[in-house]
Amino acid sequence: MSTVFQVQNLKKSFGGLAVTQDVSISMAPGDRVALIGPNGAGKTTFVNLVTGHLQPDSGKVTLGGEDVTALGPTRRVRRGLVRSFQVTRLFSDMTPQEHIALAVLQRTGRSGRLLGNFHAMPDVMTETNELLHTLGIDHIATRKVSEIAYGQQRLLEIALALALEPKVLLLDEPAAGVPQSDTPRIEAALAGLPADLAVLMIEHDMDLVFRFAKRVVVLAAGAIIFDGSPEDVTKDARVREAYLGNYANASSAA
Amino acid sequence: MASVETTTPATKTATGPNWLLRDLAGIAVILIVAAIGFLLFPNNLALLTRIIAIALLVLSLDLVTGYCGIATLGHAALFGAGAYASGIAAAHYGITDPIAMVGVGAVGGAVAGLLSGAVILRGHGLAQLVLSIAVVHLFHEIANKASYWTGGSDGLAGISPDPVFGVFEFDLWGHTAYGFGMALLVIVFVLLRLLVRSPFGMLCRGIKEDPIRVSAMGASVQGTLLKMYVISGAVAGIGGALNAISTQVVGLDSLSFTTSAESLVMLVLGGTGSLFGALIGTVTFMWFEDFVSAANPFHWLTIVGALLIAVVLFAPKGLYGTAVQLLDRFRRQ
Amino acid sequence: MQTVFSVGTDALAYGMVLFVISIGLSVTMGLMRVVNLAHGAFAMIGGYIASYAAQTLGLGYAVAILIAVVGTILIAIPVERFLYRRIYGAPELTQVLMTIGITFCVIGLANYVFGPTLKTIPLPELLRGPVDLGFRSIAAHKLFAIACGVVVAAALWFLIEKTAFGVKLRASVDNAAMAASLGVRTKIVYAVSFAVAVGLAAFGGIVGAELLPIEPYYALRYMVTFLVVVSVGGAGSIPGALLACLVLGGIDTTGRYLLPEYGEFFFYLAVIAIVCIFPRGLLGRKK
Amino acid sequence: DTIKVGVIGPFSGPFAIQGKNFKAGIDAYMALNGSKVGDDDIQIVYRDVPQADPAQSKALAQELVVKEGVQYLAGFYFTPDAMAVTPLLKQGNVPMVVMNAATSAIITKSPLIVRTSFTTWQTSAPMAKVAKERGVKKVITVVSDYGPGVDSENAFKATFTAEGGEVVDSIRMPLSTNDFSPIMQRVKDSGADAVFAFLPSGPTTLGFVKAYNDNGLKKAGVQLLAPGDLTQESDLPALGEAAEGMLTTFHYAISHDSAENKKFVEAAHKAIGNPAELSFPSVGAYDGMHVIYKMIEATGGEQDAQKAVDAVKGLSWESPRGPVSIDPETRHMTQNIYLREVAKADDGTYYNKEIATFENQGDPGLAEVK
Amino acid sequence: MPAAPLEVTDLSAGYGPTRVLEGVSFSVAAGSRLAVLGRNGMGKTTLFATIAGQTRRYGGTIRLGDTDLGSLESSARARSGLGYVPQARCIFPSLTVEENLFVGLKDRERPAIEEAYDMFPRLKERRKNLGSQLSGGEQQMLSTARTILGKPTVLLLDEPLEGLAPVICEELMAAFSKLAASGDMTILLVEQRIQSALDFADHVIVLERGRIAWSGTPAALSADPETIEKLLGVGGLH
Ligand SMILES: Nc1ncnc2c1ncn2[C@@H]1O[C@H](COP(=O)(O)OP(=O)(O)OP(=O)(O)O)[C@@H](O)[C@H]1O
Ligand SMILES: Nc1ncnc2c1ncn2[C@@H]1O[C@H](COP(=O)(O)OP(=O)(O)OP(=O)(O)O)[C@@H](O)[C@H]1O
Ligand SMILES: [Mg+2]
Ligand SMILES: [Mg+2]
Repeated sequence: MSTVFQVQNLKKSFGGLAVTQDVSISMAPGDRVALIGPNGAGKTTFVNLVTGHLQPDSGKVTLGGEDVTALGPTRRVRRGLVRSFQVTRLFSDMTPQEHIALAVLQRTGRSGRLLGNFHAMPDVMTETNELLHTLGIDHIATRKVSEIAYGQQRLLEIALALALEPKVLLLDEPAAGVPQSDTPRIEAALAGLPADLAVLMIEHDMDLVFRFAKRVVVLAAGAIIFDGSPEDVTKDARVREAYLGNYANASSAA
Repeated sequence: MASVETTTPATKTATGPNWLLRDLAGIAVILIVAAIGFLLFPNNLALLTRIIAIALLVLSLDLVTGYCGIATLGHAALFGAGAYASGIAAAHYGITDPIAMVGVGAVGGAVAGLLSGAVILRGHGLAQLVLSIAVVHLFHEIANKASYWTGGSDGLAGISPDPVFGVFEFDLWGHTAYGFGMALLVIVFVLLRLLVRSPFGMLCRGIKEDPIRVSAMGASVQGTLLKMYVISGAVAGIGGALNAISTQVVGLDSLSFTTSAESLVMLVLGGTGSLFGALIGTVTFMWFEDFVSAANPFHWLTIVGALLIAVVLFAPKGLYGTAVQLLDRFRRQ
Repeated sequence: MQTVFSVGTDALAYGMVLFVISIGLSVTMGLMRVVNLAHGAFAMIGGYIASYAAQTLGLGYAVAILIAVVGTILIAIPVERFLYRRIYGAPELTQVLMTIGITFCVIGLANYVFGPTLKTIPLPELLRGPVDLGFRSIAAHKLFAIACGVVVAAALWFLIEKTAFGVKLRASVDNAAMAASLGVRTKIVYAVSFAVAVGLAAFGGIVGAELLPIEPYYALRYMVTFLVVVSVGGAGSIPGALLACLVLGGIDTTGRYLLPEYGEFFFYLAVIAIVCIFPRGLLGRKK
Repeated sequence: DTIKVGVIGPFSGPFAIQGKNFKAGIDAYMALNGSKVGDDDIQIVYRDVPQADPAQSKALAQELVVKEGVQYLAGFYFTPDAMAVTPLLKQGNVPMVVMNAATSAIITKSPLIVRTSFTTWQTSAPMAKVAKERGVKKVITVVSDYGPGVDSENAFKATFTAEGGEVVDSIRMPLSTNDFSPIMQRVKDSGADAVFAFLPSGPTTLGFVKAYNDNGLKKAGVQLLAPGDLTQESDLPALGEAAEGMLTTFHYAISHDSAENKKFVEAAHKAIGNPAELSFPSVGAYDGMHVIYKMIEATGGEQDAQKAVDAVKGLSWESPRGPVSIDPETRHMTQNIYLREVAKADDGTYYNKEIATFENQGDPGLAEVK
Repeated sequence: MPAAPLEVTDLSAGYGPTRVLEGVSFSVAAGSRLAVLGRNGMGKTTLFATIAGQTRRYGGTIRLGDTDLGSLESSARARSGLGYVPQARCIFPSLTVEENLFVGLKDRERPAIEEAYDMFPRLKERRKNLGSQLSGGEQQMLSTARTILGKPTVLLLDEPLEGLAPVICEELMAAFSKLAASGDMTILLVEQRIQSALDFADHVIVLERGRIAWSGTPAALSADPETIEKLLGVGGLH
């Protein structure tokens, strides 16, 4: 199995607190991995470390065979490692359309242009509108982001990540704040992703996790305590105790 | 702060002609105001020309402050660099063609933009503000020390620009200077309109709101900002050159903290994040200052202070920003 | 060696004077997040009142200080109520505009009321004249300023870090709406903090008047200095401001001693260097 | 007819007091001599340039000439502001009467300039002679690092060395210096017998003189010598006893004992409101008005700049500061320079007491420019 | 202090020119539990924020027991017994965990903070950390604990389970039930996980474009898949 993304022996501590202890994960193209674990287990920190927003104490991150540990976050994004944020980070004064267009322009190397306007670039407009449509937020495409509801912002956050056409996509609680009625939209968007894209998703909504993931990794207190199939995870006693609680009973019964 | 004009309904549905129309209308307004100024105050063109020069400075400040969110109290460094560059070119090297002088000013400003940008962009928030102050003071000190080149605190004199196109002399009445300045302003304004709507302009606005998000999109925040700083420097430099050409002297004040702070006040007064706001702020502030300081040269500062307070109380988004907001609300109802 | 001590003493004294004058700004700017360019204006008002009380009314130094601090706070209350309250939480630049406007008004009024001459606050006999330190002599009022600096720093640090009021203030600044929803009377908290800041400004204006004399343009003349000191220290951090004052005072003083011609260069290069190494100021609060 | 005189000066901002003195001098002159010359009413139009800002100064001068139609330009506290306007004079056919700006070179920029104030060279050079006479051998100079400061340093140095004295060190300090202790430390370490200082009048002089005392220099007997800018009368109440005994050379002291001056001071006090605010720029303005009145008389109210200037070349009269004349060659004022000492008056206030006179001094600085 | 009843009549509210809520009326008896449901952007958060005094009220009244909240500032509302846990968490980022909790104490003594640590032991471990350094879930815990410490008589919870691990969710819902059962608190809950909300509440209202579109008991809603489909957009409950 080829790996597109590999993390080896990643370590990080804040002061005395070891938040990430010797974590290693590798992903192949087309992987669908869910990263779960109790609150404060270090999931977001893990994402911050591999994307370069935080500097690890030690360890190595390789992307498509290239060691990217020394690169800054921007370079990693350009090499196809894209993330979404757990708490939305959007430009409150801009519209969803502008968000996506900007991402598309950036990806296609046109974001530095001093002249021209994306409205006049048919390819950008088409792609932008399609993406907004896929996530069902085209009706608010030209409202200011500060005026749209949180759930819609979450969808935009995902659309933004997708617009960058990543090779490896890290989604940090993409469905948090998205109402049940809209989770199918997210799932649909995820299902429609290119087959060779590797996706790692952090999520506390177990229904979504089990529908999405082909592999589940459980992080607890900064260390991986489980890496295996969704079927096995509910049977693991440690995971049940630390994280799943009664959910495991409910769904294994189902 | 709101980058107002980009969120009005007009751009929401804009696909091209709509904003083109708005731009043409905007330029028409500028030209009409310019003509009115010329007709109403034919004897005060020196002031109007000075307003144009400062307007260029404020526009350039708007590029970094309004569109990129960089707080700076040191922008006069770029303006002064342009002024000294063109002044020195004229006084020491005999480059006295006004258009060439503007070119030299733009280059000088851009270089100063690169230097000060490289320093200022290393800080955030207040630290950034302080870096900008430090930069303008350093520029000021250097100009003061290099008195062989700059005339030090006595000012750089001996700048006598040639007639524009070899035809239009710079006269006592200031007709030529005014026309020349107006032409520069319109050209710069059109270019900046295109710039702020370009993908690059959009990227800058994104950085202003959330640089981390922008870098997560794979764009280089520092690089983009530095680029904007250089562009801004060129614009400020053109303003400085215009000032040097029209007044034929360059003083240390053109690189001073005071000028920087005043230009920031003008920008905020008009409304950040929109080019019209920058123009309106400059014209309002300078005209008002000239008016009250002529009416009462001794205590006018109080009145200007009161104006600033009133603007914050009654037009918190600046004159232009608030006007647009009111218009918007009016339209919706 | 003698010289090193001597310059060191000057640096300490200058740094402490800077500290006393600018610490109030650290409260408004760092804790209340108001870029209060009118800080110097309040310091100046304090100076004028003290000068009036001591010079014209012939009251004692301590009484003059008290009257000036209280008087400045009284003047500041309506200003807070009607002007500052409108800019809490507003964008920085709006705050800049408003506080510059206030500064202009205060300058104009001071010029009108007191005229453009320098005002002094006569020192009591005890603080007048040089004190012999053995290796050199130093002005007694500078020693007084050093003492004031130490006391103010300690008291303020305690107030902000250790008292319930300090916690509520910091909470209100982080998120006023949420703090209110938890029952914090944010308006009162703000008003009190503002009063403290203004009182400190007035106090600093008086204690520092020997070095930065009171005149109408005071409010703008030293604005940059205050701003720089507070930001280099890290706005809102009392120890940071103290450290910054000592470091910058030291650099400034040494620079002036060794190469006075390039004094400004040293100072601002140091500022740039410090800010580049500590982008949030020496001891800036993490965000 | 109404003849307008445009006056540019710092009427607000940090130097407001100097602008106020301009106005007081002008008002005093007009109060004593009427606001009419022949049949013409004289009207003053003030324009404010708060700090040295040549571009602003030029724009305002242009406005004054073109819009207000002034026939005379006057005022100018700062050199760059005056310099910036010089190219306009010929075009606009207006003479310029400099009431303060004190750099020697200004006068060379146009033949239409007359100066009724002083130059830094003029007021600084005599101090070197004083130092020599008083047996001072080694001097350290300390000046603010800008045009006038440098002028003052050069003037003193040139004269003092010519007199055979030694300048052991020259310090130029930034204008923004607040704390002068380290400078005083340098002075102490230099081993000089006296320190010659130049700072622009205003708040910093206070800190400087206090630091001089506090650092024990006064006690050690190191003389403080300076041109009169340091002990401007409006700063004296603040300087107080700290400045007592300080020696300065200058062209004018409010205390000057003459009938002419009494008349002037009385009128000027009335004009300025608060007597404590009166100081030297007022006399420059007063004499400037005298020159302008003479010019108007000579031209009969017609606008003829060259004729006006020619008319006052060689003019001499009794000014409040003493006998003065306009040098026909340089168009600068030839005047007495006085050695003064800060002394305590009977009512407890401090004043500049004239103790010696250097008569009929020209501007030695002009030689340096040429 | 015993729980208080909350009564909202004809409430309308919004942001500037945008009206979000229109004529919303409902009442909650002292000690009972109300679930507020509705799709994305239907005004649930706005409703709570308006009750807490953070959003502009255009008209209508809000009564908490005998107090008319409408005219009070939000700090006074909090003091008369209203507790609000906002959807956006609103941690004070530059305060430590302990200081965050301290603000929530209102006038209670400092040792009471231990109650919060009992509820969320995780917070105790991170007590010296700054709010901004907490993980998402930890922030959610802190936000909830902070408000509960003030012993409100009416508690507004806006999606308190978001971002929490399943185990914690269960524990938390149990804790809420216990609080309500103790008779000390009236609880209003917005929650996306409809099932959890229905299990918890004894009354439900559903918002649709700023108006109450349905109101009744959880059992009645569960039994009415059509309404669920129409108003909540979910094809039945699992
Ligand atoms: N600050 C604001 N300015 C203008 N409109 C706003 C603002 N905040 C929210 N809105 C609008 O008000 C409506 C209701 O928003 P609200 O946040 O109350 O919805 P909600 O039901 O809580 O949704 P969610 O399930 O996403 O939390 C939305 O249509 C939104 O666009
Ligand atoms: N800058 C920091 N300084 C100190 N501690 C930190 C910092 N950032 C994170 N932590 C701590 O590290 C731990 C892991 O945080 P992280 O955000 O990675 O958790 P998480 O697994 O994403 O949890 P959640 O599911 O709640 O989002 C938390 O306990 C947090 O308090
Ligand atoms: Mg997380
Ligand atoms: Mg909500």
